[in-house]
Formats: sequence, structure tokens, C-alpha cells
Amino acid sequence: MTPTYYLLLSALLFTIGAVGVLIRRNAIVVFMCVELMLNAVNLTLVTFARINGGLDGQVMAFFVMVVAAAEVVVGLAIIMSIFRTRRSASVDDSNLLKY
Amino acid sequence: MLDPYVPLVLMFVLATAFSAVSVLVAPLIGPRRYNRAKLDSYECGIEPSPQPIVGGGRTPVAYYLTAMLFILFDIEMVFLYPFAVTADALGLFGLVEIALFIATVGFAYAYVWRRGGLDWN
Amino acid sequence: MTVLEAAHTSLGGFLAQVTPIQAPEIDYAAILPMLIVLGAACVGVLFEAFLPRYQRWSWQVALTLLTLVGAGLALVVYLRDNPQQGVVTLAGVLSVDRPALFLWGTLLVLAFGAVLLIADRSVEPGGAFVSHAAVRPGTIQDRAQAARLGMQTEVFPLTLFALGGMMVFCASNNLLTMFIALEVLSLPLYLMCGLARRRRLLSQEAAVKYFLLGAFASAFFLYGVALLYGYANSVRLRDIAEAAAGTNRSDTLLYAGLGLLVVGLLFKASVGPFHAWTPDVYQGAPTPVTAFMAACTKVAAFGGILRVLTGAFQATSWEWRGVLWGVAIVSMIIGAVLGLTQTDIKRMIAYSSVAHAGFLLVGSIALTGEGLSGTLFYLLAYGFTTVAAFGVVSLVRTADGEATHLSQWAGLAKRSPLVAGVFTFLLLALAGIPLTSGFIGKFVVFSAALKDGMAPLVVVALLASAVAAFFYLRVVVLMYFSEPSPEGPTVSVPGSFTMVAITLGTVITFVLGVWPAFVLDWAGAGGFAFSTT
Amino acid sequence: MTNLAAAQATLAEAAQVGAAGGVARFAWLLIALPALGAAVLLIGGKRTNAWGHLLGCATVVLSFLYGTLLFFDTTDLDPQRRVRELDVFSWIPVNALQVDFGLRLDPLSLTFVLLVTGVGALIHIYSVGYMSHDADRRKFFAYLNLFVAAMLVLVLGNSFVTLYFGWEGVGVASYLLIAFWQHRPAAATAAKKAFLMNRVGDVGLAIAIFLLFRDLGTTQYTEVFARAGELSSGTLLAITLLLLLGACGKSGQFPLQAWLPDAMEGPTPVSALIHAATMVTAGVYLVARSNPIYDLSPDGRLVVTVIGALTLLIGCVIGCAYDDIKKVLAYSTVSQIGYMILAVGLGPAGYALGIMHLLTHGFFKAGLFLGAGSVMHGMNDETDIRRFGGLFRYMPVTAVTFIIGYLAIIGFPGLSGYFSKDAIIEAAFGQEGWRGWVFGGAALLGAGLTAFYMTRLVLLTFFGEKRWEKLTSADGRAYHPHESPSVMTVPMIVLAIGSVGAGAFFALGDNLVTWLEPSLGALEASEHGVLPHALVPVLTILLVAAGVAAAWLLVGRKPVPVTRPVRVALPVRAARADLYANAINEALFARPGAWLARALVFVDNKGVDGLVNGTAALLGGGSGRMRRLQTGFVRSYALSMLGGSVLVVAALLVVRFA
Repeated sequence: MTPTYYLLLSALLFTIGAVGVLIRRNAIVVFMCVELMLNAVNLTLVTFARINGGLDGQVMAFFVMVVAAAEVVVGLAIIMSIFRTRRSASVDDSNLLKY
Repeated sequence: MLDPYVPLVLMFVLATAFSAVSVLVAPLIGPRRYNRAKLDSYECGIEPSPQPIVGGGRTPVAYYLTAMLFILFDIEMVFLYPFAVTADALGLFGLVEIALFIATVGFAYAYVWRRGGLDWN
Repeated sequence: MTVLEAAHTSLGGFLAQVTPIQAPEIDYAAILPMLIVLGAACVGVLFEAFLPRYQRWSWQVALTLLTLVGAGLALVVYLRDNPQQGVVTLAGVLSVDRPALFLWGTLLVLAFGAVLLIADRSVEPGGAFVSHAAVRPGTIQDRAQAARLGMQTEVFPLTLFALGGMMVFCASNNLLTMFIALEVLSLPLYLMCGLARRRRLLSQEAAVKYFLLGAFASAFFLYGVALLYGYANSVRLRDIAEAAAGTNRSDTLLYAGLGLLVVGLLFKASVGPFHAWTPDVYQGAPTPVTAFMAACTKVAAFGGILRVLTGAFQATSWEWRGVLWGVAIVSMIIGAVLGLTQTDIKRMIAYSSVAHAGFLLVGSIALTGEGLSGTLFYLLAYGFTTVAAFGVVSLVRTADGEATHLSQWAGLAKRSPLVAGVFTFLLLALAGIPLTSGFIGKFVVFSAALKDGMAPLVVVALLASAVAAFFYLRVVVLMYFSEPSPEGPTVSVPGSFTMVAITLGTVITFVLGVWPAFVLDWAGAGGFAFSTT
Repeated sequence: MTNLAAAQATLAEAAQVGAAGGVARFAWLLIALPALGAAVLLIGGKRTNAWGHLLGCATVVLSFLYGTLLFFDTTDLDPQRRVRELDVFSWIPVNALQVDFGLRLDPLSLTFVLLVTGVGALIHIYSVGYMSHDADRRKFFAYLNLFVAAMLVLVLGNSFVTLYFGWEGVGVASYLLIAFWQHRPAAATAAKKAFLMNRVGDVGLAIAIFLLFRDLGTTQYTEVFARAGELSSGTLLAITLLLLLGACGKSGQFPLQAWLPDAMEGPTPVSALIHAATMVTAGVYLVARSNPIYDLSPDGRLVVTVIGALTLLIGCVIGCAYDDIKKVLAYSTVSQIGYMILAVGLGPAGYALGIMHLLTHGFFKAGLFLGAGSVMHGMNDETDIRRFGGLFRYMPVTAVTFIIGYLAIIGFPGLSGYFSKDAIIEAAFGQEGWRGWVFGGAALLGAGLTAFYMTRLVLLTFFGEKRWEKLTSADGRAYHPHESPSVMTVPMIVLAIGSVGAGAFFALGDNLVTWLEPSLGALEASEHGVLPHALVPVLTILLVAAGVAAAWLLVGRKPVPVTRPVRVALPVRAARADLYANAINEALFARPGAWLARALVFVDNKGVDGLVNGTAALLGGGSGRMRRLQTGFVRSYALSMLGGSVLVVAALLVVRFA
């Protein structure tokens, strides 16, 4: 099994994540799609580490995970606060700022 | 030829034995004081929904808070693993660095603790 | 930094298994300013944990300002005897060279101005920040806390963390470090956007938008890093440059990676089609935070763009330059044209910042010594003007907070000629009228671009500045030649913090306009250093 | 002189330009002091009302003292080493455009420094008294200081760009000061007129500088002069004419003379300082300073001379017809500057003479204006000389100083005008062929006319019947003529002394000509003149005497009507209408402009307007429509980002693989 498949898979996941950001309304789900994109990147990194025969990619995946976790915390705090205000997690509801 | 695996097997056996003993022995020797919570179905440590209170039986925010804190501190530990594996090679420098790292996490911990992030209610 | 160091050393450990590892050389003197800022941020967190509520503000302000001064001193001391060609330290992760030092200095001084605005508690009684971010807007508790004098003092450590991230960002020599720094600078900003005392709903919305789009953009950045890692088997700028000089690798990886990486950077710099967040976030965020973002984030982002383009992609500049031409043109046109019909002053400055980002990009893609020094100068000049402009914006208020709608600014000159005069000067600087730093900035950037054979781009840039000048002048006309509305805003007497910040920005805008030589000299003192030796 | 030789000569001159050291190292103080004064007064606002005028005076007096020091520092040097440069700072040090702010200290600029700060200081002091009743006296001093600073930048700068900077600066200061009493519509209109007509000239100057920079890559005097020989003759002619256009605008020369008399709406000290002694002579300075360029272009010089001769006659003729004391003096200024322009147009034979006349004129015309101001001060701000008369007894100091200035300007033997103006007339006659006759004749005729209208002015003002006794001023008050306070008379006395002695001091022993030699080259004596040397002074004196006599016969002997007669001969009517300058301007420019405009309206509405409005509408409409793209929805923002990323990546790949 060639590692290229993993690259394709990760590209697919990344795309699914990006499309998810565009089409989903719930802020939490949008955010999960972003996380999906990050994890797709992790898969890419690990695959390249495998192809190139180094460990750098794997360690980078650690960093990405940690950063993603921090991002989750900040993101959920923000989303939670606006959810409590609006009683709605839909990103389409927050469009006071426009034009 | 099996030498390298002997400690592994031993570890495996010990772990199984320990869990079996803990589970089996506890009902026998532990005190039996039942309350409502203990009889409830288990759901991540919170009271199961639906609840009769306001909010439509949603999960309390405190749950998120704790979960978030757990994730954060848990995931930071990912760096301890590579350090532990190469602790010998890294020597004193590595030790100092990881101590600094843990201290940094400790600052955040102190903040969370002092500002009541760990209070359940 | 401890995280990075530990991880890097452990990375080495992985590869070498058991052989003892040489501890990396660390030039503490070089990175001292950065260490001071990040260390002080940690201390700020401890202040939050252990000081009683009523003492926090004064301690935090003192700590933050002292930190900035201390880091500045460390920088100056180091500048006196640092090597001309720069220092690469921390196992090649950071390079402290002349551009990095210039950017650090710029960031520290701009942050000083922004922190003064953040710390001001007299313009808005109690400060521009909410005391309990978690209280729901519109409730009784929210109205009560708008009147209360406390504020969320976490803003100060957050500012320091963001600043530390920016400093690492524009000195990092390696894309992974750059990514981490990007997040370290972004995450605090996301939070700070949501902390406005008034108009909580807009503030929260700004935070959500900034966060979601920022996370989206960093995913692009990261995917770009991953592809480049696949291409070069390393994320060091130097290694990528060497790999690109060779021929037998997949160029698809290189260019796709470059494209995605650049997109992430352009987002932070609010360039071109990646600017969509800028107006909304600038408008919704508390004004001092907007000032901090507009000035410092731009500096850091363009510092990163300059470093990445010079360090890793100089050899392939023929291929990407055309694309970035297009991006710069789009950015200038969007900023200039959309600014014309804005009705909110903060939104208008946001579009102006999009146009300025286009101008900066023109200088950045020149990749010559003049382009580098011109862009650095432009960043410094633009930053000061912007900080002062947002300082002035925070002064014009009605009973329910800042009066940001342009119609409320009508006839301001009759009511407070000094504020109107200062703001006019700043707008002229943004428009690039001679005797202001904006003129010199545009001049050096455009002439560098011209010299590098980008005449059509410069023509577009000049046209765009002409269009943009129109909307700045519109505000000036509004302030001077319109009748003030009866229920118009009052102008607060600035507290000493805001006063110092505005004066600092205005004076430097003027000084750089009439005597730019000394800063230009400094900006042109040396190039990037990338070698890992 | 061939071009090559000229270039070599100027090259040799350039090689002698040394760096300024010693006391001259602080030459920037000359400019900084008044600039500081202006800044303090403008920024300090009302707080400085109490002492602002003192600060204003002090800065200029200090500048003058320091200027004197510099002057003696320079006279200590060898004549060959008297041209010095001082780099103050490099202003825009980018690439090819090295704009340095530097000063050129040479005899020419130092002469101007002394004139500007000296006369400036006197007029500052005079203004303390003159403006004492004005609520905005502080602002007035701020503007005056600003003017002095800008004027010093103009004369001290070592490049055309610096000169231009000062040139615009004095324009702004002049605009502010003419409109100082902006509540008077006439003042506001006059200021606007001055500004607009000056702009016409400034465009010429700016284009000339662009041409220099395009062809030589520098605007620094030393380099420009050293390499002026590289310019093609066409470019040279263009540059000389464009510089002349700038000079005409600033110095009120034909065809841009009309603004100067109107500018008298400003306070009288302004008229004295700016519109008589200093700023309006900037055009003369410009031509004299650019002498290496003019040396190379005889055609350009000829145009300069023609303009000068024409203007001097126009000024005299109109001056004969006016009844407004300040306007008469203003037209006399126009005509005297005509003399200077005529002189510098003569080339090496006249540069120094033009400057000499400029200096003496600075003394006597400033004195005359201050005298006029003093008369007005004592006469309820009345300016109509038909309502004066017999004022000698009431304001003796003013009258005596005024008469000294009068004698000086008509060229009474021994007084300063005699030396400087006669020298110019002689030089004009010194030209060969028809030029000698034409220019000499014009200058001679001008001298006679000057004598006529100045005599008329003095007679009507100070002698004869006291026509004011039966009259009241416009606001209904009776006239109570009185002498002005000493803070006003002392400057007048000082200037009167200058009017008496300056000419002799400059001319005897060729003091001034020798001193200016490092800047302007040696004065060439004319040898092939159309008239013998000895004859010219005699002719001049005869003509002047005739002018005086004519004036005496016309106004001195018989009663003068208080309102001016309407039924007068055609020449007088023409002169009263400024020789129809405004009408000509209107007929030549405004009317055809209007026709052209009307013709263009059609095209305009359809084409140009459509284009301009279309662009604006396109931008505005596009902006309005593009705004809608900013929907406020995060998801659409994300879409635009994704779209952008796809485009960027796709474009990169296309560029690489296509």
C-alpha cells in the first residue's frame, strides 16, 4: 500500500473540512470542521514523515495537536459566550456587522 | 530469544491481576453506603438528562469548563512522552527545560485554581 | 519558548535514540527582549491568580509597561554590539538579524502605544473592557457591569502573549515555529476582540468571526507547511530554498504549499481577497484592541511575509511574483473602492488598512534591499498613525459609548478644533500627503518597486492612493464644513494614557514625515540571516 | 562666450565651493529662529498674546545679528573662498533622488539675509505700534515670522528644490497676510487673486525644476551650474523662460502684475516688507541666482529684458493716474522691479546692478510704505491722497522721512536711487544697436514718469491746501492728523538713513559689485554703447527735473478737486483702469476661456463630464455594490477566502506548468 493514498485521503479530509466550514451553520460544527482540517494536516505530516523516513513530521503532529487543543478551548469559550447571548449557535445569526 | 518479552508478559499479567483483584475485592471489603447518585446510570460523571430544571436538560457549563481544562492539561503532557524516552540522552539541559515547561503549565494551573475554575459548583 | 525548546531537544532525542545530545547554543542576549515579554506574560497570569481584585489593574499596568520598556532597553543594549549579519540561535529556530530587530523595536513601541490606550480608564469610565465577559449582554447584570468600574485585567497578559507571539513570528526561521507563533499571537487576539464593555453583541460577534476565519486560515497555513515539508523534508526556510534550487522534486507540492502558506500569511495581514474579516472585526472589537491589532499584527504579518519570501522562495520568485501582483492589485482596489461608501469610521479605517496592506505587499515582493527597508519603514509609520487615529476615535463619544458613525462626526471641528486638527493630520498621513510619514512611506516603497521593474503595479498603486485619498478627505470635509448635529457626540478630555499615546503617534508621524533619514538608515541596515551555523 | 567655455568657467567656480565651518556651521539658526517664533506663536495661541509680539521681534533681530556675524565672517575670507555650503540634513535619501536640505552661504545669499532680516526687524518693530489696536496682533507676528523664515529658506537653500520650498512658503505667508483682515471682502479677494496669479508662475518654476532634474539628475546649484553646458539650447531656452514665468508671478511683472496692487489690502507693514522690499524681489533673486543658466541663453535674456522694460513703463504710467497712496506705491514697486528685471536681463553687464537697485529699493520703498502707513495711522486709515494735503506740519518726522525716500526713488543726485537707477539706465544704453536705444529709452522715460507721479504724490499728501479739514472719513469721524509713536517713527528714520547713504556706500568704489563677484561673476562694462557715458546722467537728471516740474505745474499750483474728475483724457482713463490689465486679462484669457468653456460644455456634457462623472459613479456605484458582498455572514467570508486560495494556488500551478 503506497503512502500516496494517505496523502489523497488527507487531502480529501481537508477538503471535506473546508467545505463543511462553508455549508454548516452550527458554530460548533463549523469549528469541528476546522479541527478536521487540522487533523487532515496531521495525517499529511505523518505520511510525509513516513515517506521521507524522518520523525520530524510526527513531532510536528504533536505540536499541531497541542495547538488545536488550545484553539478548541479558546474557540469554545467564544462560541459559548455568544450562544448564551443569542440562544443560538448558528453562525448565520450573527451578522450585525456587515457592509 | 524470548528474553526481551519476558518483562512485557510479566507486566501484562500483573496489570490483569491488579484490575481483577480491585474489581473483585472491593465489593467484599468496602463499606456499603448507597445513595441516589450511586444508583443512577453513569454518564461521564454528570447527572443524566433530562433534568427537571430550566435549560431544557442541557449540560451545565461547568462540565465544559472541566472538560476543557482536562483536555488542555492532558494534551500538554504529550510533550512529556518524547522527553521521557530520551531523558538519558538529554541530560541536565533537558531536565531543566522540561521543568520550565511544567512550571509554565503550572502557572496556568495556578490561575485556573485561584480563579475558581476547579470548583464544581 | 520552553515548549519549543523542550520539544526540539526531544525531537533530537528521538532521532539519536541513546547517544547524548548536544544542548543547543542559545544566545540569551539576542533573544532577551522576547524572553522578557513572554516571561512577564506568565507573571501577569500569576498576578491574576494571586492578587486581590482591586489591586490587579495597577499591578498589571505597571508590569506591562515596565516589561515593554525593559524589553526595549534589552533591545537597545543588544543593538549596540550585535553582529551586522545577525545571529541564528536556538538550534536554528530563530534568527535575530537586523530586520528582526527593527521589527521587534517597532512592535515594542507600537505595543506601548496600544497598551496605553488599553490601560486608559478615564475616557470610558473603568476602561474599554468588560468586567465579566461571561455575563449575558442585554441583561440587568450586563447594564450593571457597564456602569461598574472594574475591568477584565486578563487583557494585559493576553496582550503580552500576543506580542510575544508576534516577536517570535517575525524572527522565526522555520515554518513550524512560525505556525506556533501565529497561534500564540492569534488566540489572545480572538479573546480580546470579545471583551468590549459596550456593544457586547457586536464585540462577541467580532470575536466569533475572527476566530472562525482565523482558525480556517491557520488550517490553510498549516496544510501549506505540511506540503512544503513533504517537498523539502524539512520546514526550515533555508532547506526549502535549497530544495527549490534543485530540480528533481515535485513542483506541485512546492507551489501548492507556497500558495496555501501565503494565503495564511495574507489573511493575517488582511490583504486582498483574504480581508473579509477585517472590517467586521475592526468595527466590533474594543477600539484599543483594534489599534493593537491594526498596528502590531500587520507589522508581524508582513515581517513574516518578508522573511518567508526572501528566505525560502527567492529562487522561485519569477513564478509567484505575478500572482502576488494580482493579489496586491485586488487588495488596493478593494480597500480604496470599498472605503468610499463606508459610514462607520472604524470600518473605514479597516478598509484603509486593506488598501495599505496592498501597498505594503508591493514593497514586500520587490525582494531588494530597498524593498525591505521601505516596507519596514512603511510598517513603522503606518503603525504609529493607526494607533493615534484609533486613540482619537476612542475620544469621540456619546452617552452610550463611542460615536463611530460618520454622521456623528459632522462639524466636529467647531466643537473641538484640536481633536479635529489632529485627526485631520492623521488622515492626511494615511492618505500619504507630504510632510507626513505616510508620504515618505509610500515614496520609498513605490520607488523600490519601480526600481525592481514593477511600473504597472506602481501606477495602479498611485491610482488606488488617489481614490483612497478621497475618502480620507471626505471625513475632513465632514468635520470642518458640516453643521454639527444638535445631539452630536462630545469629545472626552483624554486621560493621560490616551493623551500620551495620541501624542506619541502624531509626533512620530510628523517627525518621520520631515526627517525620515534616521529611521530609513536603521531599516536599511542589513538583510535577513538564515544560515543555521 | 561659447557654451564650452562657460561650462568650464562655472566648473571652476564649482570647485571652489567649500564646506561651511566655524561660526557658519550654525547658519541654520537663521531660519530656525523665526520658524521657532512662528511655531511658538501659532501653537501657543492666546496664551502668548501678552508677549507674542516681543518674541516675534526678538527672533528676527537675533537672526539679523547672527546674519551680520556671518557677513563679517565671510568678508574675512578670500574672495575665492566666499562661496560655502552647509549640509543641514539629508531629507529624502532614496535612490536617485537625493534631496538634501543644505544651505549655500555666498555673498548673494548673505546680502539677501541682511536685507530680509534687517528690513524685517525694522518692520517687526514698526508693527508693534501699527498693529497695537488689533486683537490678532499675535497671529500677525506669527505670520510675519513665518514669512521671514520662508524667505530665508528661499535665499539660503542650495538647490532649486529648497528654493521652491521657500518660494511656496513665502507665497503662503503672503496669502495669509494679505487676507489678514479677512472680514473685508476686498482683502479676501485680493488674497485669492495673489494666490492664483502666483500659482501660474509657480507652475513655470516647477516645470523648470523638473526639466533640470530630468536632464541633469540634480537640482543642486553647484552641480546644475557646473553642468548647465550639457543642456541643449532648446531646453535652455525653455528653462530660462519658465524660470522667468516664475519670477513674473512672484515679482508682479507683466503679464502677471495685476495682483500686486490689490495685495495692498493687507496691513501696511506687510506691504512694506513683503510687497515692496523682500518677497517681490524673489524673482530678481531667481534670475540672478540662475545666472550661469541665463549666461548660456542670450535669447532667454532678451525676453527677460523686454519684460522688464515693458513692466517698468506700465507701472509708471498707471502710477501717474492713481489716487490711492498705497496703490501708487504699489505700481511704483512694479515699475522699480521692472528696472531690476531689465538689469538682470542684461546679463553679466547687469546682474550686480539689479541686485544693487534691489537693495536700495528695499530701503526707500520700505521707508515710503512705512511713511504711508504712518500717514494712514494718523488719518483714520484714509488712503485717498485727494483727501490729504498740508500734512507736513502735523507729522513732520513722517513727512521728512517720506520725502527722503521720495528723493531717493526719483534719483536725486547723491541719494541711493541715483546711484542704482542711473547705473541701470547707463547699462541699458550700453547695449548694442537697437537694444540700446529701446531699453535705454524705456528706462530713461521711466525715470521721468517716476519723478512725475512721485512728486504728485508728495505734493498732494504733505503740501498745499488742507483738504481734509472739511471732510469726514467713511465712518463719519473727523480727521485729526497726528504724528505716530516713536516705535513707528524710529524704523522710518533708520530706513531714511539707509535711503540716503546706501547707494553711495554700495556704488562708490564698486563695493557691492566686488562683493557679489563670487556669486554673480565680474561686472562687464559696456563699451559699445549707443550714447556716450557722460551723456546719460545728464539726460536722466534733465528728464527727472522735467517730471518734477510737470507735477508741480499740474497739482502744485492749483487747487485739487477732492473727488477725482471723471471727464479726463483717454490715456488717464486707460491708466486709471490699470491700462486695462484686468480687462485684457479678461479679454485674452477669461472671455475666450468662457467661449471655449461654452464650446466645451457640449463635449464636456457628453464626453469628459461623462467620463469624470462616470468614473466617480462607477467607483461609487461599484463601491456600493461591492459593499453588499460583505454580507456579514462568516460562511460567505470563508467562501471568499477559499475562492481566493484556490485562485492563488491554481495561478501558481498554471504559471509553473503552463
